[in-house]
Amino acid sequence: MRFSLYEKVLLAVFLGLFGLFALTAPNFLSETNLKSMMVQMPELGLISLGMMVVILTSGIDLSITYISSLSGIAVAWGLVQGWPVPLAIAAGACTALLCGLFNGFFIARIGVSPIVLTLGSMLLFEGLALRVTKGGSISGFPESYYVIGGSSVGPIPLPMLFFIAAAIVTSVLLNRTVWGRSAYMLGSNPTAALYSGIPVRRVLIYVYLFSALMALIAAVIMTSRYNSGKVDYGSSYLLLSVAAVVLGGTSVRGGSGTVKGTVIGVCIFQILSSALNLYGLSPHIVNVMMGGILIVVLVANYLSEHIKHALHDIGRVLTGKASASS
Amino acid sequence: MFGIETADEGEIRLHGRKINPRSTTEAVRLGLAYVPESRQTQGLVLTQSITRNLSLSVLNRLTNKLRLIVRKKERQLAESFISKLDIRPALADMQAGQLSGGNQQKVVIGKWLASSPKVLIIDEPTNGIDIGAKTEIHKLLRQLAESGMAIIMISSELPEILSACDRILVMRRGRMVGEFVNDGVTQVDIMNKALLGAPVSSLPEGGASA
Amino acid sequence: MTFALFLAACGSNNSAGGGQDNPAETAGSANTSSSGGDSAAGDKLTIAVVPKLVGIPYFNASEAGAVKAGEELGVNVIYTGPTQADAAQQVKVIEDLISKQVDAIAVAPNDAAALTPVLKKAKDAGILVMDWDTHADRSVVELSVNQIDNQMFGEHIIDRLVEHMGDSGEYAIVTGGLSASNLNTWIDFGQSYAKEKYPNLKLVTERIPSDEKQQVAYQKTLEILKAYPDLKGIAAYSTVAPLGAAQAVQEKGLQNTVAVVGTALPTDSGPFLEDGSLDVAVLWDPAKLGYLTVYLAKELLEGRAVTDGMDVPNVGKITVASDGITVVMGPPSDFTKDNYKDFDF
Amino acid sequence: MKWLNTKEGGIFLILIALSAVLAVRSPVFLTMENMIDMLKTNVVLAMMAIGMTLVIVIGGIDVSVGAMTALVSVLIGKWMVAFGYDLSVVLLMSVAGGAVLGAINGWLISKIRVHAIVVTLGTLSIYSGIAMYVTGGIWINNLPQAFIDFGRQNLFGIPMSGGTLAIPIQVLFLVLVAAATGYMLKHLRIGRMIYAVGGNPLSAERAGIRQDRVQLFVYTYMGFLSGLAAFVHTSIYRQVDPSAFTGFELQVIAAVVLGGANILGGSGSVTGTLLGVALLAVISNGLTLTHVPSFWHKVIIGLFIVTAVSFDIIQRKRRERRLAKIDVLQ
Repeated sequence: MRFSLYEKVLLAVFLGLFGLFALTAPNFLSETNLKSMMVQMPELGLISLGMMVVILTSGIDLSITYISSLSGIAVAWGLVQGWPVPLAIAAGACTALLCGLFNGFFIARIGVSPIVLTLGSMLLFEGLALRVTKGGSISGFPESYYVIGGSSVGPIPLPMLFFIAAAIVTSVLLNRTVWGRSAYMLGSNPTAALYSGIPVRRVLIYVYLFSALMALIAAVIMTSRYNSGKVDYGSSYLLLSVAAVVLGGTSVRGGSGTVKGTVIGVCIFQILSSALNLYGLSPHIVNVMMGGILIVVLVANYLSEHIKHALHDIGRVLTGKASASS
Repeated sequence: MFGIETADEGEIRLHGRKINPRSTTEAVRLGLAYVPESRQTQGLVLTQSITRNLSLSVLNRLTNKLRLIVRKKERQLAESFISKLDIRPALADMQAGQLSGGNQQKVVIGKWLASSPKVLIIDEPTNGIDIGAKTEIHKLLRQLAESGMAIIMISSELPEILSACDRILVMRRGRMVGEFVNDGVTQVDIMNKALLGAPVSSLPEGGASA
Repeated sequence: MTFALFLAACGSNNSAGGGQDNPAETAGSANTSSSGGDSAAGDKLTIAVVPKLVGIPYFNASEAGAVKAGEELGVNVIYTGPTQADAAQQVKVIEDLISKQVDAIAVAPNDAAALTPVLKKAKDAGILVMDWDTHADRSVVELSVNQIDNQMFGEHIIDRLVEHMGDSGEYAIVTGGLSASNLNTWIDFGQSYAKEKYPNLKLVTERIPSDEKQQVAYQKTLEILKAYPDLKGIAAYSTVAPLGAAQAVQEKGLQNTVAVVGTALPTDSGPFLEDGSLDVAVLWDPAKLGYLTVYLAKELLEGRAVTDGMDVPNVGKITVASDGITVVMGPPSDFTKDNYKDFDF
Repeated sequence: MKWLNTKEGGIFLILIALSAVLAVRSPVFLTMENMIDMLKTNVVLAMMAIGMTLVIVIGGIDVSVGAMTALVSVLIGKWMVAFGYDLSVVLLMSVAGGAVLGAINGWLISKIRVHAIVVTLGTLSIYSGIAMYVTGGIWINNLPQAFIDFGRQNLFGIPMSGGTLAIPIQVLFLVLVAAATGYMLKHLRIGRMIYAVGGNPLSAERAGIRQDRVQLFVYTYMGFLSGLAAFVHTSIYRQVDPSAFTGFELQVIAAVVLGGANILGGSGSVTGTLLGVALLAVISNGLTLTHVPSFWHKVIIGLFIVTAVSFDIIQRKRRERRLAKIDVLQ
């Protein structure tokens, strides 16, 4: 578990905030609050994992939350038809993968730029979800479905286990498989990757399928916890997931980013939103502080890198070593 | 030839077998390799380490049964090519972008030697490289040729072509306009063909077969 | 690094002071009329009132009523909710309220089914659970405070519309968000009522969304007026849609040919009521509803029953249905050109 | 008509084709009244899209435009309620307020070298959070009557069969902004620098163009236009709703992209963007006029964006391939 300098800084910020909130926010360390934080975090966490994989290929997936709501509605529809739970989830999976394929096809094969394409597919998926449910919600699930979102194994809620498992799998896929390494390399320089024989199109299509899969898992958790499927579930996670991924150190220009960093980023936003609610702050101030911490960490990161370079140069001058050619 | 663009017409034969690579992945599988003209944008991923650049073309061969990349194998591969090609500084984890021009080109060549290709296409092998590194690369290409690898060098530096190549083909506006066996050929002969030569009706039967 | 140290520094010096005036508490913030909600320390009851979302006129008005009740009845009132009408966010707010161990939670659910699990959790934690403004699942709430009876309200709007456009001809419906469950309930009740009572009233197209934005309602109404030239009436639901619709009718000078009826606050709809572009604004006093919700929560927490015909100070007589749970504040009030000035919300 | 086969020409043709279809399906569509209504309801979107064009041309993006407009409209709303209305004062305050907010974006992006989407993501929640907190979400609706009358003025009437048809004054603002920005992009030095930085930042830097200065200017100008848009919007709707612009930024970006601007920077124009805005307006207006049920609207607009953008890329690729072909010596 090696942590880069940036991840250490982020961990310090997380622990600092956790300590502060533990001392000052009422009932922050209470069992119910810790449990509810662990129940709330997975949805944002899973969507952030999917978003991170897309961003590290220097793309972005604006449609991820509506893939989540559309596939959630497919699961809900399946359940209401009386299908067994696994079959309903399979229906959701097909929907999610179809959406992922749709994004992947236009971005990888046709070459449309991701932010523009997913802007269009976001509207398309939201429209389809609205068309199917006419804005209403699909409910009336069997009791057993609630187990996925509601139950827990010992102190850890089940959704949290899903999230931890997904984080581990994503980390292994990214760092140890050919697909993962190709995603990083084509994120930094797609031409060089293509010229090295990397099947760039296939890798990219898998990236958008992966992001759709994460959206599906989040959808299953949400429909189970909320006992219904509706178009606007999770719609508020879009910008928050991009912020968490970037806070976690993933560069929007592609080529870098770790699961560890993203998970810490998600944790920071989670404890921040929970604690600020416990303080009883107005939800608008919560938004201001969330935006604030993102900017402050970015500036701090810039300053620390700036200082690091400065120290580096001063060090070089003092030791009289001629700096390398570059 | 390398599958970046699909061929419109004409025929490519490797070991007598007709091939028409439709993607770079297929070309690499067929044993082709391509050191592109611009190291910085096409050849290397500058922000990634030397190791990750060297292993880029052969990732599939570095995986274990579970199809997971074995870090030790990758490190060994990188270290072997760093020493074999004398890439300096010999720091496997240094970013490729921080190397000098000559060493960067060695990394790109190393990347392709790792895939033990049958045919190495190399475009402007030594442009923008210091004279020391230039001779090293020519020596390296000469060794590879002698070891049986077919090398197609594309260059506009006539002295380089005359010193390195056995056969010289001259092209003008997409047509072959001249062919020489490199014993006693002068730059003037090549330039004449290049400027005035009429398209050669057909190549001798041997063609580009290696 | 700097950020964390700064926060830790300012956090530590204050915790010595017993955590009453924690740093992040903003003075005089409208929605928490007291400092920290940990009921263990203070003896006052803590009642949380959760709207569907904060930031639209209707729920701002109900906030004023709830906070006023808190001051007058001597209870801590926490009025907080998500910034978007998103059930997921609302569940999160309620979960945090449970951790704060409030005494009562009154919620206007964005979606009844979605809130059931978390409300059950609140009930198991011994918190009094009530719904207000919109129905939650019957199994989890001990009291349901409604401003009006949904069916009666849906029918009431159609009656007002027919009063101004006659009982035949084409009309359209402009709503807030397509996924707003209480708006859909009123529209559906209104539709089934209109089918029997006014058979030759013709709805020209499906309900048109305005995403709670006046400019969208304005733009859509302009389009409907042109798409259906002999339209005679518009029923607009949500406190935003009627203003946009009325503005369109006003600018086209169609006050006398197209009747507009909708749920809007008197202060906002004043200018449109004045020149007849908005014929009737039908609503209730959200401040009274906020006040009533807090008042009834306090009654239940202190063990007193809620009875039919009970007279609640500055709200009036309320009716309680036979199931002992559904409370109705009273008939909706119609705001027209003549009486909208008497209201201040 | 060489212009017709440029990118903007292509979009113009699509616009004409679409309008023709709609005109057939609904006679009301091509009436002058409908055109002016569409113009009036899209003035704000058009102004902000023009600002966004510059941002996209230099290869950046700004998702905080909606929040900036909301915060400025709250600012001028509160000011007018407190100190009354004076055209020059309120107008100046709108554009100055917007410019400051934009400059903050610009400074952060250019100084700490962070990608624009991240910085503006942060300022989006900061600005909209402040706008909502300051007003507590409560609408400001007792604006001075003088301001409301200003908003109701019409430029000049066009004698029409059914009485004179009035062009709303807000359209004047759009015309001025479009003309000024178009002129700046085409003829002023800053315009050429914007295209240079967008097209190839490296060579622009080598040519001595201070990239951070240009970025600062572009984001400040975006803020300036958002402030102006706040003024114009409030003058139309005569009330300030602090949450009126949530989600507005995606519409603005869609309009600029539909106008043919390249999201990666380097190309895009004011005329193209205006055509993009017109396309969006015609589609959503036409969908209602031709009685398409509202559930289908988002699906159709989404599909339209996807096809328009893919068509643009396929065309661009075909053009590149044609250029790359060597004319083989015969």
